[in-house]
Amino acid sequence: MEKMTQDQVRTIANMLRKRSLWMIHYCTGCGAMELPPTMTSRYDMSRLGLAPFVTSRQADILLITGYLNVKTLRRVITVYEQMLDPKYVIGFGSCALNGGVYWDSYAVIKQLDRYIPADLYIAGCMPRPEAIITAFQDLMDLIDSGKADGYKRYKRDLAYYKENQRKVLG
Amino acid sequence: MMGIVDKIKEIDGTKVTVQRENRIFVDVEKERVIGTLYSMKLIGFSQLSVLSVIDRIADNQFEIFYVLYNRDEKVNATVRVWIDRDNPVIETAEKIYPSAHAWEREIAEMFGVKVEGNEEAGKPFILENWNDLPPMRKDFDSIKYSSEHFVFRHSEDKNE
Amino acid sequence: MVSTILIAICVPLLAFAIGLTFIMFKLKITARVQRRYGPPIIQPIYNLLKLLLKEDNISHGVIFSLGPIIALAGSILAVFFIPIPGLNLLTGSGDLIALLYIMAIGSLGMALGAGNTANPNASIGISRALTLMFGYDLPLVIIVISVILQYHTTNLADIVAAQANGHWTLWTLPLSAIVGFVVTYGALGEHPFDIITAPHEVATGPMVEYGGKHLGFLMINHMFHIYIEIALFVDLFLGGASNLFWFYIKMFGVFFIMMLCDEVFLRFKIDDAVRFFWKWPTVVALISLIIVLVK
Amino acid sequence: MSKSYELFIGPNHPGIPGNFSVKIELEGDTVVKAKGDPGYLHRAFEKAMEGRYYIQNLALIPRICVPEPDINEAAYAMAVEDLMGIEIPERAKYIRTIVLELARVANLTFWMGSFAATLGLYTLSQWSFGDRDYALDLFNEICGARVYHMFIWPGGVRRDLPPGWEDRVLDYVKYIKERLVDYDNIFFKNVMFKYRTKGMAVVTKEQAIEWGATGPILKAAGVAQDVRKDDPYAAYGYLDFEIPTLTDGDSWSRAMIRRMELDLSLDLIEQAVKKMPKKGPVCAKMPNPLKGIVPAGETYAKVESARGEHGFYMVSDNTGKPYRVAVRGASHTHMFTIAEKVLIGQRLADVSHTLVSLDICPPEFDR
Amino acid sequence: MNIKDYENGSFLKPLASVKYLFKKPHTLRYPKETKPVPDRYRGLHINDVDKCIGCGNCRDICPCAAITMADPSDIRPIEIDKKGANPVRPKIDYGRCSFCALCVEMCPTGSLKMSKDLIYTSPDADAFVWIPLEEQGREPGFTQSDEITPLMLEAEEMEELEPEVRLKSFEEIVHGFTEEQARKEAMRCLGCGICMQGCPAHMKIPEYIQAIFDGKHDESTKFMLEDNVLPGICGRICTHRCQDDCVYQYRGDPVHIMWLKRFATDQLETYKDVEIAKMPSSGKKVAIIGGGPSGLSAAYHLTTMGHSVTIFEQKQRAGGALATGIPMYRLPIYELDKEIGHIEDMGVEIKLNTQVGKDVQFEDLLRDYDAVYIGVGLSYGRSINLKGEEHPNVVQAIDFLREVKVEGRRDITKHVVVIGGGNVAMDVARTVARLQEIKYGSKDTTVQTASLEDWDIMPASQEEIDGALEEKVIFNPAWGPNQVIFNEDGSIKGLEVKKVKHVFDESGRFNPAFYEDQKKLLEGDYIIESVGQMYNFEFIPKEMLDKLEFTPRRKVMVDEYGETTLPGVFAGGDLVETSKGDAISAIANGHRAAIGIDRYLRDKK
Repeated sequence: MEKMTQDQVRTIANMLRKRSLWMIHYCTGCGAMELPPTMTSRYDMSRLGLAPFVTSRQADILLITGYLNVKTLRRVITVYEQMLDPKYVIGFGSCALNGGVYWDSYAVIKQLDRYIPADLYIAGCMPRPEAIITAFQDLMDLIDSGKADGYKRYKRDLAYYKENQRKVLG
Repeated sequence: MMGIVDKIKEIDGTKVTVQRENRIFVDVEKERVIGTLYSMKLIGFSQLSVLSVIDRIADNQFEIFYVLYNRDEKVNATVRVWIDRDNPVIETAEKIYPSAHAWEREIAEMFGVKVEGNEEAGKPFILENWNDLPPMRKDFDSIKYSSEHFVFRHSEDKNE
Repeated sequence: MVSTILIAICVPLLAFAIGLTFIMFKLKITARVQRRYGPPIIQPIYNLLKLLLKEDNISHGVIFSLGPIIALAGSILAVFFIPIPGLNLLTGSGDLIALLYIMAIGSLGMALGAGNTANPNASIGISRALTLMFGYDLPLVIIVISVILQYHTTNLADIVAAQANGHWTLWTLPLSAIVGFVVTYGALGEHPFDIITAPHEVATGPMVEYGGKHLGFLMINHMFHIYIEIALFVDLFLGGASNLFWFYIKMFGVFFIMMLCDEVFLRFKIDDAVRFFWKWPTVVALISLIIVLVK
Repeated sequence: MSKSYELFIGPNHPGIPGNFSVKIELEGDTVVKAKGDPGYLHRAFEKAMEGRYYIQNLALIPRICVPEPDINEAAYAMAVEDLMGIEIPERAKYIRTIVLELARVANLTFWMGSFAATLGLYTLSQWSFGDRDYALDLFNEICGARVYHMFIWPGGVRRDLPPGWEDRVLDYVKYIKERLVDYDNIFFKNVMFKYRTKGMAVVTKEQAIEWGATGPILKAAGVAQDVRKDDPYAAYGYLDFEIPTLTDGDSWSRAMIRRMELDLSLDLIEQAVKKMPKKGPVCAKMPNPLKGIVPAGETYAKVESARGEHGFYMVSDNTGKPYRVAVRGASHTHMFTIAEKVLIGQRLADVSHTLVSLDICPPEFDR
Repeated sequence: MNIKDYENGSFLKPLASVKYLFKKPHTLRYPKETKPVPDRYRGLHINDVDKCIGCGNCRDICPCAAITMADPSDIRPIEIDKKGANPVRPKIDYGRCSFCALCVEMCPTGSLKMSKDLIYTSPDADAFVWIPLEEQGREPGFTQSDEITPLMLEAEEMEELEPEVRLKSFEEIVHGFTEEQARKEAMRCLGCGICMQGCPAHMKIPEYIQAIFDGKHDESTKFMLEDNVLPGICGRICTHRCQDDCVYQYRGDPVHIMWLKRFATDQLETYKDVEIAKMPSSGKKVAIIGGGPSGLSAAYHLTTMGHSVTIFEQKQRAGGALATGIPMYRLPIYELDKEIGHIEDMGVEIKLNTQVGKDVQFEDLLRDYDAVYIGVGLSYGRSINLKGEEHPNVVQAIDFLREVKVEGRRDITKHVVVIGGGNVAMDVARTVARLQEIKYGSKDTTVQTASLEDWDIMPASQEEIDGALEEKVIFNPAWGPNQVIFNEDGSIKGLEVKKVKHVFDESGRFNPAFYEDQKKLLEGDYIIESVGQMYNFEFIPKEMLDKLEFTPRRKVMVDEYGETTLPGVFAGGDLVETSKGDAISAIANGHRAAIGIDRYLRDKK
């Protein structure tokens, strides 16, 4: 019985969470260039309950907009750890997946999910606003079904993530 | 334009090449570079557009170039100086061109060029916790470094 | 007794509901002026519930966590001092003066909590909030005095009653009303007075370290805040209302005009804002005061 | 308050244009020291370009400056053409001009939105980002991408214009002109705008010249220097225009210069569409990209970006890949030489809008 | 605009913007509303895998190393042994792709396109790599254009002698590239190596073309000699099957690989300076019967492998058909001397005028040498048992060509009929045309050919046919020879031919059928039969010949290393070659046999 209620609470919570996603206003890479159109009047992602927020404490989604430089990675990890559970990460474009056009660069990390868990990826370089909105909707579905559990994975596999982080950040 | 070429030629120790309309190359010796830049500024080259380095690894030299712009004559002149790659030391130009300060910080970091007189050159600028060769040098292998430090996805079916 | 408890529960709920609807309208109005559709109308409820359902909370000590609660408590207390048609609870002689003091608790509570973080943005935000309060308090006090002098009472309910039959303070003391509007506007922290939270300057200022439930409390506090400020203005200058409907309409009218201004103005700098408040509103308020005295 | 304290503006801060950080030291509310901390967007472009064929770099160069990618493509293409001694077809020149000016319009509307946002006017950012989007749609039509166009390439442009595109560009110009009336009303003629920016962050004429400023900073200080006029590239030599200047060198003047440049760009687009040859080749014959070598040499190609002089210094060693490419972004000097000096004495509230008013574009100096 | 209007701020003007409260927003309510995707949109890839040839140009141009070539068979089966194609297709990693569409621009077949679809999300990071197919149902967006392409579609023009000029002598027709032309042509090569499959010898074509482009002709020649001992000759007379496979054929002109080869070797007086790796002497001896291209090839490669080799050549000149059959205007004799000289320099002993079976016995060779290679080729003309062919003015093409080239024959009659439609027939016809021009000044002379095959299936290469047509050779395609018609005085009146119904039957076998009622007379007083050649194994003793097995098509049966059913006896060249029977095939299987002999010798130890 108690389990039931917990599940119901979780379902309701997820339903609410997906309707109010606040993204942190942090442009880590060039994919952030398609965010202003998405945020503003032409595509207006607030229709979906999304809003840009300023500080890591307030935000629910971290957008890794493209490539992650090692120097930025350090800040991104801090930001990610500052965010409150539940929190979600979307990797934008090619670079977050496998280094993208900067595959041979000494400064850019190649796989986002070795350092912080990503819940969703979007193809494209850079993804256009339609794709971003689709991604947000997909993320909502994932949240609804409880599959967006990156923050749980981060807690569970903390040693793995920390080891990888230490390897690049020194 | 030819007037300004003659003026540059009057500066001691310069070798002037005219590439095309509005583009001049001025080669100088390492000892004379600051003096030349100073004289160049006096004859109207008041803007420093770029200051950077070419790694001439085959000659074991660094070519440092200063792209200057003369607003009145609308001429770009590139002052080039070759320095020893094993002991890359150059005097700062920040007293003449304040914008050289940041460019010098960059070349100090990216090529390991020592800039005498620029206090901040050599301090971390763009890179953070860098402990390898200066990355823009030709003998620094970016792909090797990447594969050592990062993991490629699906690397098994790529020949990189 | 039962009715008193009922009222004690209902009044804050009512205030909260009114504040909530205003936030809802604000999002829509903003969106429309900005040529977009904006979020669903009940978005603020989602936001609020989501914040309250956040799984973990970061605290920087007890005071940090207490801050939002103090602020919220202060606001709820203030709600009781404002006469709502049919529901007068803590009204009595001198309640206007008490209200002015209690209204400061919200800001102070936030200051208390935010001051406990190491984040400089929060401290800057707090110092801005207090400075701004200093700024608008001067004209506010002057116009409140002029209203008190006008009606010879410090009881808000009496002031409302005195304005019955269309004898609104707005008509009798137009200058004070205008200043009152500006001050209320400033107290709401909308453009050009959104100095406290200015994202591009201090990254939401006092709220910078707050997240989850704390932020949720601050949001509720903000809804109460909107209610208190506008309700006070309506009671002081627009003659209150005989029933809830008209009360709401009047409040909404005030809020609507404020929102329109919000969309088209740039942000003041804090010293400019204070200078502004101490300049024209104060002068005008003083003139109004003199008029009252002379009358 | 005499004790000073440090504050990081950025990288995770809405007041910073992009992923970049400025460390400021405050005494009370006043900045006493500012230091830029770049490198958050460092991707090693110059290194990567050395390892790729000339044509492969097409994928890299637009990413150097994200809000206005076309200037990179143009400067890069001009550098390669200069080294190879190629003259591009007439029509290609005009197409380049239109594309570059359209990109400038997009960038300036984007800039307006950011600038208004730092001053607290979010309505204009909502409007102008939305209006910029129509320009991106136009780019989408000519080259199939909204942001990274990769349209201008060595030899000319990649495709001829699609049918009816010129008319749609003219429609867009007309639309923006109508919108500008609203922009003026809400922002440029707003009393608060004047109040916030007049006399702020002044760069005088002497300072601008001494510090090596280019672009709007220099024009706002009263020097009419513009690569489009001084060293005409693309079809600018065939067009008739004047470089706008103001004298005060403050934040207001810089904003107004950009506002005037927007008018100028719209005018240039109209002129170029009118004068453009209606038919003809748009790309010169180029060698096989996998084998084609560029003769050894050094060159400096520059274009006028919305921020100032944008240049590529290219060295070729007679192979298929560039030996060295050095990128000169206008923001480099504007940030590390000018902003660091200008910020001193500013109030905290003005830091953000000063940075945007100097139009700092971090990817340009991080590269 | 007037700056004065802006000098004074206004308080009320901003409020005008409130009007938008009552206007319709311009938001595009995606996904409820969409806007059209333009035709040139660069989205996810589409690849027509049937059209694609797996050349890998997309992989080479990709700035992001996003493309790998993968076997698509488990997703979508493709035709594995398609001619001029690799059985792999591009597989794209969208964790790399930058959507620059350079791969599309560089695709030589036009199979790769970008689609209008760029909306793809997945929580699985591994789900971003796939082989693009048309079946994935994406709408095409960015495609290549024929006007603007980074590919150099047009080949360099090769200068040739004008027909009027070239008929006057046996001077070489083609001049060869100039340095600049060769460089430009070499620049066109994309280095994909699809052509290597087409080449029977699998020459390292991309490498040697790159070396030509770099101006390193000796390096280029070194690459050629690794697989082909007669590059200069092949640079002139090769059937260049590599060019048929060149990926440029789909959108433009193939690279002139053959002429590039010729250019590179022409730059070298001798190959002495070319560095060739030679293994230490093994002490083994190999006898090679026949000094034709396959024998020379086997000899050369065996020498580099450290064996000592002796060639037994029946004629007074090594080179086989190259020396005797191919007319001077196509292959000057000095080129042959240069290349054979190089082979001799490498240490190959060539015994001329030594006929096996007469001067030396085959058994002795088997005894004295560790291995024997038979490369005697098809050195005898094949007769078609034409009625009246015993007449002295009916000759075999192979004899005619030898007489002209080696013995310097210059006499010819005024009207000549050539039977056959192959390259040899073209050689004959064009040689005849020259002889007639030299002797009669082309007045009242005719040379005509009669071939079973119609234009579309004529075995001769198109260049040869074109050349012959330019030289006023009259063709009678799809007319099969019936009989020779004689005048009363016993001289030849002409050749009677009949219309061909079909050459191959339904099952694709050679089985010509004729319309017996359609006949015509090709007037001529001299008939040259050029319908094929055959071998002669008289030198092999009967008991051994019985042991030698043949394929159903009467070729010597060999294993993959060229070894016949007789142990220690290898064969190559036209004896085993079932396809066109050109020089490059002979060279290729000579090389193959050399490898086989080397293995055989090492195993024998």
